[in-house]
Amino acid sequence: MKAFEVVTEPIIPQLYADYVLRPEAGAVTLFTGHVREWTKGVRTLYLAYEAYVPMAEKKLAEIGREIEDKWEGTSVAIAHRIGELQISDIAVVIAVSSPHRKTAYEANEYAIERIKEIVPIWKKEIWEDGEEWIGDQKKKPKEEIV
Amino acid sequence: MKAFEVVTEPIIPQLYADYVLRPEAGAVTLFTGHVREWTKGVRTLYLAYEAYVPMAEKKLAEIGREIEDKWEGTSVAIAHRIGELQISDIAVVIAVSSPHRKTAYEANEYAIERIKEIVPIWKKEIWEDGEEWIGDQKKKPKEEIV
Amino acid sequence: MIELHYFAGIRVLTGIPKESVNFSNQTVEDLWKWADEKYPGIRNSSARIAVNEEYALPSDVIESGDVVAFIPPVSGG
Amino acid sequence: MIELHYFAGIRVLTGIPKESVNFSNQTVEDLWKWADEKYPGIRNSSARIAVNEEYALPSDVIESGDVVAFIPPVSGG
Repeated sequence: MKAFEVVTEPIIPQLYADYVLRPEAGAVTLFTGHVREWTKGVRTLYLAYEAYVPMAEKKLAEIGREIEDKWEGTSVAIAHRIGELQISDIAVVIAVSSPHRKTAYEANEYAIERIKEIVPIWKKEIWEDGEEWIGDQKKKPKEEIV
Repeated sequence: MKAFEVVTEPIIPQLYADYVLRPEAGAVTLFTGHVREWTKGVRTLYLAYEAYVPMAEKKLAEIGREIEDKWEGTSVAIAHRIGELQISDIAVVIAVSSPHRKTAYEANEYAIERIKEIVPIWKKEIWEDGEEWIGDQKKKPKEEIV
Repeated sequence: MIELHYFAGIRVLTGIPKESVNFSNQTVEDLWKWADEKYPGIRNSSARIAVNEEYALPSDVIESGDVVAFIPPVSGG
Repeated sequence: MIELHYFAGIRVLTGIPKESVNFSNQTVEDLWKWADEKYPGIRNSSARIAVNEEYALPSDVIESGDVVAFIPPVSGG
Protein backbone atom coordinates (compact mmCIF):
# COMPACT_ATOMS: atom_id res chain seq x y z
CA MET A 1 0.00 0.00 0.00
CA LYS A 2 0.90 3.65 -0.43
CA ALA A 3 0.05 6.42 2.03
CA PHE A 4 -2.03 8.20 -0.62
CA GLU A 5 -3.66 5.99 -3.15
CA VAL A 6 -6.56 5.25 -5.43
CA VAL A 7 -7.45 1.56 -5.31
CA THR A 8 -9.85 -0.78 -7.07
CA GLU A 9 -9.96 -3.51 -4.43
CA PRO A 10 -11.93 -3.33 -1.13
CA ILE A 11 -10.30 -0.99 1.37
CA ILE A 12 -8.90 -2.48 4.59
CA PRO A 13 -9.04 0.51 6.99
CA GLN A 14 -6.67 -0.94 9.60
CA LEU A 15 -3.75 -0.79 7.14
CA TYR A 16 -3.99 2.98 7.06
CA ALA A 17 -4.42 3.31 10.83
CA ASP A 18 -1.33 1.14 11.34
CA TYR A 19 0.59 3.22 8.81
CA VAL A 20 0.12 6.49 10.72
CA LEU A 21 0.66 5.09 14.23
CA ARG A 22 3.88 6.13 15.98
CA PRO A 23 5.20 6.28 19.58
CA GLU A 24 4.39 9.97 19.96
CA ALA A 25 0.77 9.46 18.83
CA GLY A 26 -1.85 9.52 21.57
CA ALA A 27 -4.79 9.52 19.17
CA VAL A 28 -5.69 8.04 15.81
CA THR A 29 -8.86 8.95 13.97
CA LEU A 30 -10.02 6.73 11.16
CA PHE A 31 -12.81 7.97 8.94
CA THR A 32 -14.54 5.70 6.47
CA GLY A 33 -17.05 6.97 3.94
CA HIS A 34 -19.57 4.33 2.97
CA VAL A 35 -22.09 3.89 0.19
CA ARG A 36 -25.39 4.89 1.76
CA GLU A 37 -28.62 3.30 0.64
CA TRP A 38 -30.84 6.38 0.92
CA THR A 39 -29.99 9.97 -0.06
CA LYS A 40 -32.70 12.59 0.21
CA GLY A 41 -35.40 9.96 -0.11
CA VAL A 42 -33.89 8.33 -3.19
CA ARG A 43 -32.73 4.74 -2.96
CA THR A 44 -29.26 4.09 -4.32
CA LEU A 45 -28.70 0.65 -5.86
CA TYR A 46 -24.95 1.04 -6.11
CA LEU A 47 -22.31 3.64 -6.97
CA ALA A 48 -19.61 3.85 -9.57
CA TYR A 49 -16.53 5.95 -8.87
CA GLU A 50 -14.11 7.18 -11.47
CA ALA A 51 -10.84 9.03 -10.92
CA TYR A 52 -8.14 10.80 -12.84
CA VAL A 53 -5.80 8.49 -10.99
CA PRO A 54 -2.35 10.12 -11.16
CA MET A 55 -3.72 13.57 -10.36
CA ALA A 56 -5.99 12.22 -7.64
CA GLU A 57 -3.09 10.51 -5.86
CA LYS A 58 -1.04 13.69 -6.20
CA LYS A 59 -3.84 15.76 -4.68
CA LEU A 60 -4.38 13.27 -1.84
CA ALA A 61 -0.67 13.55 -0.99
CA GLU A 62 -0.97 17.33 -1.19
CA ILE A 63 -3.78 17.23 1.38
CA GLY A 64 -1.59 15.06 3.59
CA ARG A 65 1.22 17.63 3.39
CA GLU A 66 -1.21 20.47 4.12
CA ILE A 67 -2.30 18.69 7.29
CA GLU A 68 1.20 17.79 8.45
CA ASP A 69 2.21 21.45 7.97
CA LYS A 70 -0.89 22.85 9.64
CA TRP A 71 -0.99 20.53 12.69
CA GLU A 72 2.40 19.66 14.17
CA GLY A 73 3.10 16.04 14.86
CA THR A 74 0.32 14.63 12.70
CA SER A 75 0.71 11.84 10.20
CA VAL A 76 -1.83 11.09 7.46
CA ALA A 77 -2.81 8.32 5.05
CA ILE A 78 -5.73 8.38 2.62
CA ALA A 79 -7.15 5.91 0.13
CA HIS A 80 -10.09 6.20 -2.24
CA ARG A 81 -11.63 3.28 -4.03
CA ILE A 82 -12.97 3.46 -7.58
CA GLY A 83 -15.15 1.17 -9.68
CA GLU A 84 -18.51 -0.26 -8.71
CA LEU A 85 -19.31 -0.09 -5.00
CA GLN A 86 -22.26 -1.71 -3.24
CA ILE A 87 -24.24 -0.43 -0.24
CA SER A 88 -22.00 -0.13 2.86
CA ASP A 89 -18.77 -0.57 0.87
CA ILE A 90 -15.99 1.81 1.88
CA ALA A 91 -15.35 4.52 -0.72
CA VAL A 92 -12.72 6.45 1.21
CA VAL A 93 -10.57 5.98 4.28
CA ILE A 94 -8.69 8.74 6.10
CA ALA A 95 -6.27 7.94 8.94
CA VAL A 96 -4.72 10.69 11.04
CA SER A 97 -2.46 10.25 14.04
CA SER A 98 -1.60 13.05 16.40
CA PRO A 99 -0.10 13.51 19.85
CA HIS A 100 -3.47 14.90 21.02
CA ARG A 101 -7.02 13.95 20.19
CA LYS A 102 -8.48 17.36 19.30
CA THR A 103 -6.10 17.69 16.39
CA ALA A 104 -6.76 14.14 15.21
CA TYR A 105 -10.47 14.91 14.79
CA GLU A 106 -9.97 18.35 13.30
CA ALA A 107 -7.32 17.27 10.79
CA ASN A 108 -9.33 14.25 9.72
CA GLU A 109 -12.42 16.34 9.02
CA TYR A 110 -10.26 18.85 7.14
CA ALA A 111 -9.05 16.01 4.91
CA ILE A 112 -12.53 14.90 3.84
CA GLU A 113 -13.58 18.49 3.14
CA ARG A 114 -10.49 19.01 0.96
CA ILE A 115 -11.04 15.72 -0.84
CA LYS A 116 -14.49 16.95 -1.79
CA GLU A 117 -13.00 20.19 -3.11
CA ILE A 118 -9.88 19.31 -5.05
CA VAL A 119 -9.43 15.60 -5.71
CA PRO A 120 -10.50 14.55 -9.22
CA ILE A 121 -12.79 11.69 -8.31
CA TRP A 122 -16.41 11.39 -9.41
CA LYS A 123 -19.35 9.46 -8.18
CA LYS A 124 -22.15 8.11 -10.36
CA GLU A 125 -25.29 7.18 -8.47
CA ILE A 126 -27.33 4.36 -9.89
CA TRP A 127 -30.97 4.35 -8.78
CA GLU A 128 -33.84 2.10 -9.72
CA ASP A 129 -34.96 4.55 -12.42
CA GLY A 130 -31.74 6.00 -13.72
CA GLU A 131 -28.20 7.09 -13.09
CA GLU A 132 -26.28 10.34 -12.90
CA TRP A 133 -22.76 11.60 -12.42
CA ILE A 134 -22.84 13.61 -9.20
CA GLY A 135 -21.14 16.97 -8.96
CA ASP A 136 -23.34 19.07 -11.18
CA GLN A 137 -25.64 20.64 -8.59
CA LYS A 138 -28.40 21.21 -11.14
CA LYS A 139 -28.92 17.50 -11.61
CA LYS A 140 -28.91 16.24 -8.02
CA PRO A 141 -31.77 13.93 -7.04
CA LYS A 142 -34.70 15.91 -5.76
CA GLU A 143 -36.80 15.09 -2.74
CA GLU A 144 -40.00 15.13 -4.76
CA ILE A 145 -38.87 12.08 -6.77
CA VAL A 146 -40.10 9.85 -3.94
CA MET B 1 -17.98 -8.54 22.06
CA LYS B 2 -20.46 -6.12 23.60
CA ALA B 3 -21.21 -2.64 22.26
CA PHE B 4 -20.00 -1.08 25.52
CA GLU B 5 -17.32 -2.97 27.31
CA VAL B 6 -14.22 -2.96 29.46
CA VAL B 7 -11.72 -5.53 28.23
CA THR B 8 -8.37 -6.92 29.30
CA GLU B 9 -7.22 -8.24 25.93
CA PRO B 10 -5.84 -6.11 23.06
CA ILE B 11 -8.57 -4.12 21.33
CA ILE B 12 -9.38 -4.94 17.70
CA PRO B 13 -10.87 -1.66 16.42
CA GLN B 14 -12.48 -3.10 13.31
CA LEU B 15 -14.93 -5.14 15.41
CA TYR B 16 -16.46 -1.95 16.75
CA ALA B 17 -16.55 -0.24 13.35
CA ASP B 18 -18.30 -3.30 11.90
CA TYR B 19 -20.75 -3.31 14.79
CA VAL B 20 -22.02 0.22 14.10
CA LEU B 21 -22.14 -0.05 10.30
CA ARG B 22 -25.60 -0.12 8.72
CA PRO B 23 -27.15 0.57 5.27
CA GLU B 24 -28.16 4.12 6.19
CA ALA B 25 -24.64 5.02 7.39
CA GLY B 26 -22.60 7.19 5.08
CA ALA B 27 -19.81 7.77 7.56
CA VAL B 28 -18.05 5.86 10.30
CA THR B 29 -15.52 7.49 12.61
CA LEU B 30 -13.24 5.29 14.63
CA PHE B 31 -11.18 6.89 17.36
CA THR B 32 -8.39 5.00 19.07
CA GLY B 33 -6.56 6.41 22.08
CA HIS B 34 -3.02 5.07 22.34
CA VAL B 35 -0.36 4.98 25.04
CA ARG B 36 1.96 7.85 24.15
CA GLU B 37 5.63 7.68 24.95
CA TRP B 38 6.13 11.34 25.90
CA THR B 39 3.78 13.57 27.91
CA LYS B 40 4.93 17.08 28.74
CA GLY B 41 8.56 16.05 28.40
CA VAL B 42 8.24 13.02 30.66
CA ARG B 43 8.88 9.61 29.18
CA THR B 44 6.23 7.00 29.95
CA LEU B 45 7.47 3.40 30.22
CA TYR B 46 3.99 1.93 30.28
CA LEU B 47 0.53 2.54 31.72
CA ALA B 48 -1.74 0.60 33.99
CA TYR B 49 -5.49 1.13 33.77
CA GLU B 50 -7.98 0.16 36.42
CA ALA B 51 -11.77 0.35 36.24
CA TYR B 52 -14.82 -0.09 38.37
CA VAL B 53 -15.95 -2.48 35.67
CA PRO B 54 -19.75 -2.80 36.08
CA MET B 55 -20.21 0.94 36.58
CA ALA B 56 -17.78 1.76 33.76
CA GLU B 57 -19.70 -0.40 31.29
CA LYS B 58 -22.97 1.16 32.47
CA LYS B 59 -21.58 4.66 31.95
CA LEU B 60 -20.19 3.79 28.51
CA ALA B 61 -23.65 2.58 27.51
CA GLU B 62 -25.13 5.76 28.95
CA ILE B 63 -22.82 7.83 26.73
CA GLY B 64 -23.92 5.75 23.76
CA ARG B 65 -27.58 6.48 24.54
CA GLU B 66 -26.82 10.19 25.01
CA ILE B 67 -25.30 10.26 21.53
CA GLU B 68 -28.05 8.27 19.84
CA ASP B 69 -30.60 10.66 21.39
CA LYS B 70 -28.65 13.81 20.54
CA TRP B 71 -27.75 12.94 16.94
CA GLU B 72 -30.44 11.14 14.97
CA GLY B 73 -29.44 8.04 13.08
CA THR B 74 -26.15 7.48 14.89
CA SER B 75 -24.99 4.17 16.30
CA VAL B 76 -22.17 3.85 18.84
CA ALA B 77 -19.82 1.23 20.28
CA ILE B 78 -17.08 1.86 22.84
CA ALA B 79 -14.46 -0.33 24.50
CA HIS B 80 -11.82 0.51 27.08
CA ARG B 81 -8.94 -1.77 27.92
CA ILE B 82 -7.58 -2.16 31.45
CA GLY B 83 -4.41 -3.71 32.85
CA GLU B 84 -0.84 -3.01 31.75
CA LEU B 85 -0.54 -1.28 28.39
CA GLN B 86 2.65 -0.67 26.44
CA ILE B 87 3.56 2.29 24.21
CA SER B 88 1.19 2.51 21.19
CA ASP B 89 -1.28 -0.01 22.64
CA ILE B 90 -4.91 0.99 22.26
CA ALA B 91 -6.52 2.06 25.54
CA VAL B 92 -9.88 3.07 24.12
CA VAL B 93 -11.83 2.69 20.89
CA ILE B 94 -14.93 4.66 19.92
CA ALA B 95 -16.91 3.81 16.79
CA VAL B 96 -19.73 6.04 15.58
CA SER B 97 -21.76 5.61 12.42
CA SER B 98 -24.02 8.28 11.04
CA PRO B 99 -25.86 9.09 7.83
CA HIS B 100 -23.63 12.17 7.47
CA ARG B 101 -19.99 12.79 8.24
CA LYS B 102 -20.21 15.97 10.32
CA THR B 103 -22.23 14.18 12.97
CA ALA B 104 -19.89 11.19 12.97
CA TYR B 105 -16.95 13.42 13.91
CA GLU B 106 -18.87 15.52 16.41
CA ALA B 107 -20.49 12.60 18.19
CA ASN B 108 -17.22 10.69 18.38
CA GLU B 109 -15.42 13.62 19.98
CA TYR B 110 -18.33 14.06 22.38
CA ALA B 111 -17.89 10.42 23.45
CA ILE B 112 -14.23 10.77 24.40
CA GLU B 113 -14.92 13.99 26.31
CA ARG B 114 -17.70 12.29 28.26
CA ILE B 115 -15.54 9.24 28.96
CA LYS B 116 -12.98 11.53 30.54
CA GLU B 117 -15.71 13.07 32.70
CA ILE B 118 -17.90 10.27 33.98
CA VAL B 119 -16.50 6.79 33.34
CA PRO B 120 -14.79 5.27 36.41
CA ILE B 121 -11.50 4.29 34.80
CA TRP B 122 -8.09 5.38 36.05
CA LYS B 123 -4.69 5.54 34.52
CA LYS B 124 -1.44 5.04 36.35
CA GLU B 125 1.62 6.33 34.53
CA ILE B 126 4.85 4.50 35.13
CA TRP B 127 7.98 6.55 34.37
CA GLU B 128 11.66 5.73 34.77
CA ASP B 129 11.69 7.38 38.20
CA GLY B 130 8.29 6.64 39.64
CA GLU B 131 4.61 6.11 39.10
CA GLU B 132 1.39 7.94 39.81
CA TRP B 133 -2.34 7.52 39.48
CA ILE B 134 -3.46 10.25 37.11
CA GLY B 135 -6.56 12.29 37.84
CA ASP B 136 -5.44 14.31 40.82
CA GLN B 137 -4.37 17.52 39.08
CA LYS B 138 -1.99 18.44 41.90
CA LYS B 139 0.27 15.52 41.17
CA LYS B 140 0.50 15.63 37.37
CA PRO B 141 4.01 15.45 35.87
CA LYS B 142 5.46 18.90 35.52
CA GLU B 143 7.40 20.23 32.59
CA GLU B 144 10.35 21.18 34.79
CA ILE B 145 11.05 17.53 35.57
CA VAL B 146 12.93 17.24 32.28
CA MET C 1 -23.89 -3.77 56.17
CA ILE C 2 -22.75 -1.99 53.04
CA GLU C 3 -19.91 -2.79 50.71
CA LEU C 4 -17.28 -0.08 50.13
CA HIS C 5 -14.99 -0.05 47.10
CA TYR C 6 -11.82 2.00 46.82
CA PHE C 7 -10.09 2.71 43.53
CA ALA C 8 -6.80 4.07 42.20
CA GLY C 9 -5.38 6.85 44.38
CA ILE C 10 -8.11 6.32 46.97
CA ARG C 11 -7.09 2.67 47.27
CA VAL C 12 -3.51 3.79 47.88
CA LEU C 13 -4.84 5.99 50.69
CA THR C 14 -7.05 3.33 52.32
CA GLY C 15 -4.58 0.53 51.72
CA ILE C 16 -7.42 -1.87 50.90
CA PRO C 17 -9.57 -2.33 47.78
CA LYS C 18 -12.80 -2.94 49.66
CA GLU C 19 -14.43 -3.60 52.98
CA SER C 20 -17.84 -4.20 54.52
CA VAL C 21 -19.05 -1.83 57.21
CA ASN C 22 -22.10 -1.38 59.37
CA PHE C 23 -23.92 1.54 57.89
CA SER C 24 -27.55 2.05 57.00
CA ASN C 25 -30.21 4.69 56.76
CA GLN C 26 -27.58 7.38 56.82
CA THR C 27 -26.71 9.78 54.04
CA VAL C 28 -23.79 10.05 51.66
CA GLU C 29 -22.75 13.11 53.66
CA ASP C 30 -22.64 10.95 56.80
CA LEU C 31 -20.50 8.41 54.98
CA TRP C 32 -18.05 11.13 54.00
CA LYS C 33 -17.69 12.11 57.67
CA TRP C 34 -17.17 8.49 58.70
CA ALA C 35 -14.64 7.93 55.93
CA ASP C 36 -12.67 11.07 56.60
CA GLU C 37 -12.30 10.06 60.22
CA LYS C 38 -11.07 6.60 59.32
CA TYR C 39 -8.97 7.71 56.31
CA PRO C 40 -7.91 11.28 56.95
CA GLY C 41 -7.62 13.29 53.75
CA ILE C 42 -10.09 11.16 51.73
CA ARG C 43 -12.52 14.04 51.66
CA ASN C 44 -10.00 16.40 50.14
CA SER C 45 -9.20 13.96 47.35
CA SER C 46 -11.86 15.32 44.95
CA ALA C 47 -13.41 11.85 44.89
CA ARG C 48 -17.10 11.31 44.24
CA ILE C 49 -19.27 8.65 45.84
CA ALA C 50 -21.31 6.25 43.76
CA VAL C 51 -24.13 4.22 45.25
CA ASN C 52 -25.12 1.10 43.34
CA GLU C 53 -23.11 2.28 40.33
CA GLU C 54 -24.65 5.76 40.13
CA TYR C 55 -23.09 9.02 41.26
CA ALA C 56 -24.85 10.08 44.45
CA LEU C 57 -25.79 13.40 46.05
CA PRO C 58 -24.72 14.25 49.63
CA SER C 59 -28.34 13.96 50.75
CA ASP C 60 -28.95 10.51 49.22
CA VAL C 61 -29.69 7.81 51.75
CA ILE C 62 -27.58 4.67 51.84
CA GLU C 63 -29.42 1.47 52.74
CA SER C 64 -28.13 -1.80 54.03
CA GLY C 65 -26.99 -3.96 51.12
CA ASP C 66 -25.94 -1.02 48.96
CA VAL C 67 -22.67 -1.11 47.10
CA VAL C 68 -20.80 2.15 47.53
CA ALA C 69 -17.69 3.23 45.65
CA PHE C 70 -15.26 6.07 46.17
CA ILE C 71 -14.49 7.37 42.69
CA PRO C 72 -11.39 9.55 42.48
CA PRO C 73 -11.17 11.92 39.48
CA VAL C 74 -11.37 9.65 36.47
CA SER C 75 -8.57 9.51 33.90
CA GLY C 76 -9.66 7.01 31.27
CA GLY C 77 -9.24 7.46 27.54
CA MET D 1 0.01 17.81 -30.08
CA ILE D 2 -1.55 17.73 -26.65
CA GLU D 3 -3.48 14.98 -24.94
CA LEU D 4 -7.00 15.79 -23.73
CA HIS D 5 -8.78 13.76 -21.04
CA TYR D 6 -12.50 13.88 -20.34
CA PHE D 7 -14.06 12.57 -17.15
CA ALA D 8 -17.47 11.73 -15.73
CA GLY D 9 -20.22 14.06 -16.97
CA ILE D 10 -17.80 15.74 -19.35
CA ARG D 11 -17.02 12.37 -20.94
CA VAL D 12 -20.73 11.82 -21.44
CA LEU D 13 -20.84 15.16 -23.25
CA THR D 14 -17.80 14.56 -25.49
CA GLY D 15 -18.62 10.90 -26.04
CA ILE D 16 -14.93 9.98 -25.81
CA PRO D 17 -12.56 9.58 -22.85
CA LYS D 18 -9.57 11.21 -24.56
CA GLU D 19 -8.14 12.51 -27.79
CA SER D 20 -4.98 14.10 -29.15
CA VAL D 21 -5.26 17.50 -30.81
CA ASN D 22 -2.97 19.99 -32.45
CA PHE D 23 -2.60 22.76 -29.95
CA SER D 24 0.45 24.56 -28.69
CA ASN D 25 1.56 27.91 -27.37
CA GLN D 26 -2.00 28.90 -26.73
CA THR D 27 -3.64 29.57 -23.41
CA VAL D 28 -6.14 27.66 -21.32
CA GLU D 29 -8.65 30.34 -22.29
CA ASP D 30 -8.01 29.53 -25.95
CA LEU D 31 -8.55 25.86 -25.23
CA TRP D 32 -11.91 26.64 -23.61
CA LYS D 33 -12.98 28.46 -26.77
CA TRP D 34 -11.85 25.59 -28.98
CA ALA D 35 -13.56 23.03 -26.75
CA ASP D 36 -16.83 24.92 -26.52
CA GLU D 37 -17.01 25.10 -30.30
CA LYS D 38 -16.38 21.36 -30.69
CA TYR D 39 -18.50 20.34 -27.66
CA PRO D 40 -21.17 22.98 -27.17
CA GLY D 41 -22.06 23.45 -23.51
CA ILE D 42 -18.73 22.20 -22.12
CA ARG D 43 -17.91 25.69 -20.91
CA ASN D 44 -21.09 25.95 -18.88
CA SER D 45 -20.42 22.67 -17.13
CA SER D 46 -18.50 24.23 -14.22
CA ALA D 47 -15.51 22.08 -15.17
CA ARG D 48 -11.96 23.15 -14.43
CA ILE D 49 -8.96 22.51 -16.63
CA ALA D 50 -5.86 20.80 -15.28
CA VAL D 51 -2.56 20.94 -17.14
CA ASN D 52 -0.07 18.21 -16.28
CA GLU D 53 -2.13 17.27 -13.21
CA GLU D 54 -2.37 20.77 -11.77
CA TYR D 55 -5.36 23.10 -11.90
CA ALA D 56 -4.59 25.84 -14.43
CA LEU D 57 -5.45 29.52 -14.75
CA PRO D 58 -7.11 30.88 -17.94
CA SER D 59 -3.88 32.71 -18.79
CA ASP D 60 -1.60 29.66 -18.42
CA VAL D 61 0.09 28.61 -21.64
CA ILE D 62 -0.31 25.06 -22.92
CA GLU D 63 2.72 23.58 -24.67
CA SER D 64 3.01 20.71 -27.07
CA GLY D 65 3.26 17.46 -25.13
CA ASP D 66 1.16 18.68 -22.23
CA VAL D 67 -1.52 16.48 -20.74
CA VAL D 68 -4.73 18.40 -20.25
CA ALA D 69 -7.80 17.25 -18.36
CA PHE D 70 -11.32 18.61 -18.12
CA ILE D 71 -12.28 18.21 -14.48
CA PRO D 72 -16.03 18.47 -13.81
CA PRO D 73 -17.06 19.34 -10.23
CA VAL D 74 -15.55 16.57 -8.14
CA SER D 75 -17.72 14.32 -6.00
CA GLY D 76 -15.36 11.93 -4.25
CA GLY D 77 -15.59 10.86 -0.64
